[in-house]
Amino acid sequence: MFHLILFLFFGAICVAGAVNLLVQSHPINSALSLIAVMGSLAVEYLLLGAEFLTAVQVIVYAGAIMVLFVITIMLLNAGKEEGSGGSRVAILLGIPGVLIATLLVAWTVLFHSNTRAVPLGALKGDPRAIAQLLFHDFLLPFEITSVLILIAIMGAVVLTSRPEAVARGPRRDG
Amino acid sequence: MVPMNMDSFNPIILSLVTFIPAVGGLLILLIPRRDRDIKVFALVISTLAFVASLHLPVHLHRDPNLFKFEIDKVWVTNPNIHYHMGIDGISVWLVVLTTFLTPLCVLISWTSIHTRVKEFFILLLIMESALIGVFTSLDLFLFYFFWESTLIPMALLIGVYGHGRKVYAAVKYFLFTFIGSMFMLAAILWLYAKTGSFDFVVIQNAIRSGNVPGFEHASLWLFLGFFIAFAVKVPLFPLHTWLPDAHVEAPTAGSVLLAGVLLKMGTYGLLRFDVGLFPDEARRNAPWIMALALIGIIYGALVSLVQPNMKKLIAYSSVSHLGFVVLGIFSFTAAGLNGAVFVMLAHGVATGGLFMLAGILYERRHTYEINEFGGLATPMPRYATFFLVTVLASVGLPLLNGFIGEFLVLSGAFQARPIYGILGATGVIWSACYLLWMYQRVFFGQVKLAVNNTLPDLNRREKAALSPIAIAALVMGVAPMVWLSAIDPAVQSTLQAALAPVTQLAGKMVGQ
Amino acid sequence: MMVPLSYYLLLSGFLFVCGVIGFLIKRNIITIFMSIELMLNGVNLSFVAFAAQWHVLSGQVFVFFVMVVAAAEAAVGLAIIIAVYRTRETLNVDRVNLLKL
Amino acid sequence: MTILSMSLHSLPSLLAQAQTFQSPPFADYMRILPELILTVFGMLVMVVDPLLDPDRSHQSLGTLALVGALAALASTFWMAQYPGTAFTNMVRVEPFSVFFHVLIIAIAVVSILISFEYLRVQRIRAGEYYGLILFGTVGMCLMSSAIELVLIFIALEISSISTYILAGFRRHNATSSESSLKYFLLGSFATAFFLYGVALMFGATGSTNLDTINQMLSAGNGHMPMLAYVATALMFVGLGFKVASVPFHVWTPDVYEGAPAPVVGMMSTGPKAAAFAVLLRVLFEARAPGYFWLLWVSAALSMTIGNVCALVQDNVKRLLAYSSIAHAGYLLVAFVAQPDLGTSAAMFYTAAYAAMNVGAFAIVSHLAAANERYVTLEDYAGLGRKSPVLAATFTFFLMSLIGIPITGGFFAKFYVLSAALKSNLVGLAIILVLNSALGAYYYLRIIVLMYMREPRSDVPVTRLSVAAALAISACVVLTLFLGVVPGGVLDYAALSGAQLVRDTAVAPVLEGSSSAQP
Amino acid sequence: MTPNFYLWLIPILPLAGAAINGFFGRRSSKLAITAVALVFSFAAFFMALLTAWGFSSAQAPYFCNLAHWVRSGTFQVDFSFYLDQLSLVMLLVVTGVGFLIHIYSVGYMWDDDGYYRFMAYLNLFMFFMLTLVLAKNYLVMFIGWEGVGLASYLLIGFWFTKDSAASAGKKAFIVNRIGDFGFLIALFLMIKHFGSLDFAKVFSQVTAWPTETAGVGTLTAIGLLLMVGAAGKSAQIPLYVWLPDAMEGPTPVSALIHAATMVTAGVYMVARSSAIFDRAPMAMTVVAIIGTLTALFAATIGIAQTDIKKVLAYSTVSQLGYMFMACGVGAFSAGIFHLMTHAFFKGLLFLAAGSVIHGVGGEQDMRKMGGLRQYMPVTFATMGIATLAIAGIPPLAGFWSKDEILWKAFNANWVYWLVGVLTALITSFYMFRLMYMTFGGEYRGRRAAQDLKHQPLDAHATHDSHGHDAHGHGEPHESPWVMLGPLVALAVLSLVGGLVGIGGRFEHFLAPVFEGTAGAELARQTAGEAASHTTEYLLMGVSVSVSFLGWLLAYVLYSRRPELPARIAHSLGGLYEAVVHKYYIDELYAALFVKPLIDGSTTILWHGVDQGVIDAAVNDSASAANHVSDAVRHMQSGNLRSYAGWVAAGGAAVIAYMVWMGVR
Repeated sequence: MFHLILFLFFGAICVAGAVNLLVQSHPINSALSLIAVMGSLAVEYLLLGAEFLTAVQVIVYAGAIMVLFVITIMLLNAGKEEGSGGSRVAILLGIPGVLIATLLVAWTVLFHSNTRAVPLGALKGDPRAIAQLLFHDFLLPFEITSVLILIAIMGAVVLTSRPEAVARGPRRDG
Repeated sequence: MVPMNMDSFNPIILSLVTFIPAVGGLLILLIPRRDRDIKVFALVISTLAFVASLHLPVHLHRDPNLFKFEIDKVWVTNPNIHYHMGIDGISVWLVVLTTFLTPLCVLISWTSIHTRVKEFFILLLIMESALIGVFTSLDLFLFYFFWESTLIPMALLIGVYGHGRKVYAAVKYFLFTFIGSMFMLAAILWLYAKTGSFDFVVIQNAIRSGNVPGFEHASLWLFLGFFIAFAVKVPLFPLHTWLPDAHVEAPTAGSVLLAGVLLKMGTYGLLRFDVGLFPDEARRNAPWIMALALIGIIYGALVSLVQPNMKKLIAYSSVSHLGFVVLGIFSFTAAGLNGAVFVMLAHGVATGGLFMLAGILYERRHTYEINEFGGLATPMPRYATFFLVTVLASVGLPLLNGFIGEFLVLSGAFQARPIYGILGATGVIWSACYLLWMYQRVFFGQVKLAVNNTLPDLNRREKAALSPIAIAALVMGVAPMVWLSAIDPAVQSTLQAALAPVTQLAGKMVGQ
Repeated sequence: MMVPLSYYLLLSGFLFVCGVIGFLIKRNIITIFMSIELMLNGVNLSFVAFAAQWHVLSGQVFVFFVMVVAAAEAAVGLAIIIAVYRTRETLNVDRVNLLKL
Repeated sequence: MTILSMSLHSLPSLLAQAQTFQSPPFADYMRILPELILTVFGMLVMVVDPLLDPDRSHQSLGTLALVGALAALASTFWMAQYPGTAFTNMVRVEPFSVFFHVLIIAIAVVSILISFEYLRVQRIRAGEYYGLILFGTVGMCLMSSAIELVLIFIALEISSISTYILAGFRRHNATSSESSLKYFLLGSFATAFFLYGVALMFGATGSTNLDTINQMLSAGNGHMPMLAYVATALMFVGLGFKVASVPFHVWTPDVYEGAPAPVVGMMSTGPKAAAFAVLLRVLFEARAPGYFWLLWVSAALSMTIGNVCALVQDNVKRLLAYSSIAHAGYLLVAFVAQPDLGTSAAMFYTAAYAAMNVGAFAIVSHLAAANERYVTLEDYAGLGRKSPVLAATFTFFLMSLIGIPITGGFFAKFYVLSAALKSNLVGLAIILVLNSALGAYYYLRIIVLMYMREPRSDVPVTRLSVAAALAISACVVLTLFLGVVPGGVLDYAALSGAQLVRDTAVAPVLEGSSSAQP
Repeated sequence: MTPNFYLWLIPILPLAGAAINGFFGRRSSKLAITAVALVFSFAAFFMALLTAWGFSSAQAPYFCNLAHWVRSGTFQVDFSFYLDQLSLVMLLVVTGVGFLIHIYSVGYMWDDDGYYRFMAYLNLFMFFMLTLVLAKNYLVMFIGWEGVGLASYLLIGFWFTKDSAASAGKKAFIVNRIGDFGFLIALFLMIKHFGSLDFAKVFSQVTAWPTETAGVGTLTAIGLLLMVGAAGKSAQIPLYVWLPDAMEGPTPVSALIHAATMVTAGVYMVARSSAIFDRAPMAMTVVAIIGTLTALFAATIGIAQTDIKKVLAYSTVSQLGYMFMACGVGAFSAGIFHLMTHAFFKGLLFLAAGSVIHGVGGEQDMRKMGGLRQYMPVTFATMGIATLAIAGIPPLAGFWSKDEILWKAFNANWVYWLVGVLTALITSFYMFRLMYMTFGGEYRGRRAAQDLKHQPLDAHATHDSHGHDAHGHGEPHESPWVMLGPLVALAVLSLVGGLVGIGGRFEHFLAPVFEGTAGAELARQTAGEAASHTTEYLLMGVSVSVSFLGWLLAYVLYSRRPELPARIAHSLGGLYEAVVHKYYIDELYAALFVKPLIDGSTTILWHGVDQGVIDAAVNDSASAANHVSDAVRHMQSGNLRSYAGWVAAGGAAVIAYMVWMGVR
């Protein structure tokens, strides 16, 4: 009962946050609601016993990534998005399609995912066990992620630095 | 007369004949851009190829097999594509026709090509190789390869060296033939998928012995697949509109090869592959195909009757003449087939000649409009004489090459279906109408335009280019046996093959 | 008292869909990017849920990897957004349509 | 299996930890040797970059990257000596993966060669550029050899992100950044789908290892869990996006048009090849269920829409983008055919397509000149007059794209067609035939322009740099090779395809083969 | 030696002459040309005489097989020649008359620029004509058949700078082609049914067939088709239109080709195929009717013509009609007999006309002549003889043959006879009219000098022959002897040529050829019973008197009361107009066939079908593809969110499909 209540409570927050993200017209609000979602998601993880993930979720996601977002928003001081003409395809094709797909997936998940019910903290994901997997079984992916990070850094550097090649050479914009 | 040791060439002669021009063409790449050398070299190469090709008919009878000078090497193991070449009495003459016309094309293009001479002759020679390959290859894949290889060079010859709406013509030509050949490719692949071989003979036997799964249902589509590709090339009636444009815009040499040889690819394909592989379908569909051929004969003639443009007129006349070939092939009579093959050759020579003559005139006046001329017989009598001979050959005057073929075709068609023979025979009248009328308008009467008074008559080079045509036209008309004696056996075997499966099919029916 | 995992899955699915819809309807590039993050979060939840379902920890490890990827994407993505903003002076995705047809 | 047992036992027992904490054996490193080399050189490039004068760094950095790529290419040979799985069933070395390694790295090599000249002309910073190419190659290579969905996902992200960045490399150009943005947003959008698919697949089978998945799915013989279907669908969305198959193709033209030409040459072949490899693995190795009509329709649509849209394009890059959609469609036809035939046909097609398309883009990027000013069809008018060799080469590639004999493109189409026909996919075969006839038209337009129009004086044609010439001639040679003697390559493809399919038949072959010796 | 060995030489010789003159004539002297032409044609004539000398009906027919020509499967045709009584007659006529006309041409064409061409063409014609008559099978015959057509094309259009001449040549060739079309079909029928074209093989099989009394059987069809061919070549209704125009050619040509030899080829062919016709009575009837009608029809046109050559042309058509009438009633030998005599006197008439034209400086309109008797007595005399002969005044050649025909016709059906007699009346009328208008009365022609410039080249040719008086053409004058010689020779032949027919000797000579045919029966019965002799003489009397009547009429109208004809013409009005305009047949054909053909081909086929439908379809489909493409590519709106929409929608579709798959 306790489990269910917690799930429902934070689930509700998630839902609210997600919906709010959509309805808010100012990006900063959306960002904040997204943070709310992540926070409550962390709790959901906890309910399932994934302690380590909870921590990471809060630190990395809500902490680092979203901060990045907020900073960017501030940097570009993005205002309220103006209501420019939407795209017909997205509205007429995308949304209905998505909704139908949602119903189908939901139906599948509910009745055909033969999932069972689990108690509070079903699967203990304590750091040690995680580390066990991470550094042995998933050693390669783990190492490879370093390349990923490297690329990300390079990308950030390249894309954000002012193109000095242009500064030097005569400017020729097509 | 030919020393025996010449026979030692037999295994490689086909490859030689096929690839001498292409190799020569590539060698031209190495020659520095001095046009004269290039021309001379091209002439030498093409003549060489012609001489080499003469080996084929001379030694043809020495080889007892159905396909002579056969060579069969593995090219690609998977899919098992063979370098399988061989000729019979039908294809040998088409090969010789090709090698015979190309040197003349070189001569005729001597001065008419000014820009990018090098590329021109390279294309011409590569073209020749591809054409020969089409006639010599016995592996469906090899055949398709050569078939497609004729596409680009000709398109370039038209599009680069042509005049007027050359681009439109080139693209039209390319698309028509390419789309057609895609269907053939599909059919070939189907056969390969089911028989695991591209070899013409193997597939033929497989089909005859009836062990090609699902052939009963597919045969019609396969037949049509090949048929469309060939019908476009021939060109058969509703698919012919690329031809006039292509001809009018093409350079002379292009037109000569196009009319002389390229169109024969279609009829040859019909004879060798469509009839050879799917005789039952061929016979089943003969009526409407012959009807199309008839429409082509009459329609082409009537349209060419009213063409104001000399080249267009000749082009439509080819539509008419090629109709005879198809008519003969699908009459399924010895006479019809013999005649069909003979018409191919005769038309190759005669119409080739006509295009050369038209080109010569174009060089002098830069127009094909018939109204621009008139009374030319006065300033250029020799030219007029050559023109007359060629016209008469094309009209089908006895003792000239046009007659034999048309006569045989028509008699064959008549034996098969009298009404077709009769309707086809009207073509005899039409051809006289449009060609003589054109001849009159161009050569007879007073010289109307002052320009034409000073037109120079044929020079030595042009005479050298035209005389072979005239001689060939005469010899083929007087002594057709030289050709027929080789053609007839091949035709007979083809005919037997085409008529045999009835019984076998019946046998299969009984078997089931 | 136990909670059926399908609830979790439903929740994750809902988040995912919200992300998709956000991508479709939001105009601000950054917000769109956020909705992608939302989608990823949804996926994460179902990973965790399935981990519990199969009682396999690796599911949780995947979530970890996803987070790393998300971080990388965030870095690059925001860099790109900044680059775009430099050239176009706008964050409205509808205005970013030089390339078309 | 390993994962399952491992994680079950690994609940807190230090003993287990003690015996499980052991560094992987030497063979495992050999099995990812190319990736290692590429990574090392990538980092080298980045380290060397700041030490050089940015004006003159192009050559040296490029050479360094080239050396790295070539070394990796060579190393695939040693990799091939160590078949088997590595790093606890993360990657598997088998002819299949070797084939794609060679292909992808070769693509990287050629792209680097092309970039030499391009970077100089476009004034692009070389360090990051080459670094990204090398790292991206790592990702693609891993995609082709990974048999673990999570690793695939990460590798996919690596290759995608690097291409996102590369696409935006012409930074002083609005279109470039826009293309980068579109690629990025849509890409991560699609990746999210893929990830969700992975999640559901994990949910359906309790594993993300392809072999295990295959085992689990085939365990409930005939009856598959519903989740597996949905998972397949979602993964297909993700991968379909990467291979630019309708209806997930929309990004392609814009991105190709905006991105730097050499990058387009690479990303229209490399990541595609990798994505196709993954798709092959997912469909044929993991035996994902019920994809037949999915691919059928997608293939038909891709061919048709790609070709139809290309008809009226007047920007060469855009035109080639649409053509790449069409070619993706041709490729998908092979997927619909019987697994063994289809796999080999698809592999051959990827190779042939890579050869001719990279070549084509090499020429495009050479002619594009500074800031890619000359990329419209009109700019190609009379090229045959201005530089015959270049025009002839381009014509050759276009002919290959059309599918004229003695070009790789012909045999590629040919194998796909025969595979389709052998699998009685007559309808699809006919659609393919009609489409390639349709496609001939717009390729021909370029040829016509080059040869049959008067040259435009205002479009300069610079001399071809050595590197670019090398790259182009390499492409020509390869295309010609595949077009004249395709036997060898196809045999290898057929072998690996057969092995791929067979392996899955009795999966998992190499149980705990981390210690398996060659 | 028997003809077997050298038979093939006879046609080849003129060919050699033609070749030599054709290739080297341009550069060699006129004398050399003349020598070559005459030598070779005379050689042919000489061989013919030799053959006739060595000919014995016992050994006839002779064969000479030169070489294989065509073979396909079982069907085979050889270059083979054949000589029997029939071909012997033709051979002599062709070579003899031909040689005479060669001589004549030397004088007539001497100063034409194309002299060598002319001679070469003449020789060429001889070659083809001889091939035609000596052929042993229908295909070789067809060579000659088409070949003479070619020769006549070349010779009619000899003065090609004259448009009328050029189109006349073309017209001749094409109309002949229409006939050949029928001929070809006939050949196909033979191949189909007899598997051969060899006379012997065909006829031997035909005789085995029953006579087709009712309906159109194979043989009837063959016969009719052959008749179509014959009608084309021999200018019978409805294909006679080319012959009058053919008069554009130089006069020797008209004499040789369009009077003496070529135009009779049709008759020869029908006679040759007597075996077939014999089994096809209906075909025979058709032949007879066509012949009769043509005879009358052409004769009536002949009345009103004022161009001297046109008159002769129509008279030729009419005389040919006679011959067909004869063949139609089975009197093949009579037809051939008339063919021979006709060759003599009509050839003569043309040559004489040529001499007249030559004499008055190229004038062809009889109204501008008259009173030439004193200027050119020889011409007058010879032409007079010819006129008497054609009019059928005994004992000249024409009388015998025409009488023979009428007699046979009467035995077949009296209607033929009646029409024949009527025709005879008209014939003698217009022939004497011609004589009176030309030679009688005063010279009405202007002095030709000033109107030389707008005279056709024919005038030039003749005028140049008198280069000595550059100022033009004074009085009408007699022709040189090189031209008069042939006139005299032919005159003699016209005088005595008919005598060979007395007592049916000619008929008996030819009998073996037509052995076993109805004609033979007819011959026997008519020759046999003495009772009918009275009727025969009666009819003979009628026809003779009719000819005299015609003469009288002409005398009255054109010598005594020259003003009458105009008045009569006026009174007749429309009818006369129609006759003058040859019943508007040419106009009718133009309106009926030529114009619709041209216009139809242009508007309907070329612009309509070819460009309007097929090309349009092609181009439209191309542009349609472009439009579709333009529509489809708007998928690429450039808007990121709509792209996402596509992806999402696609994804949704995929998911839906997969879920459905899963449920199944």
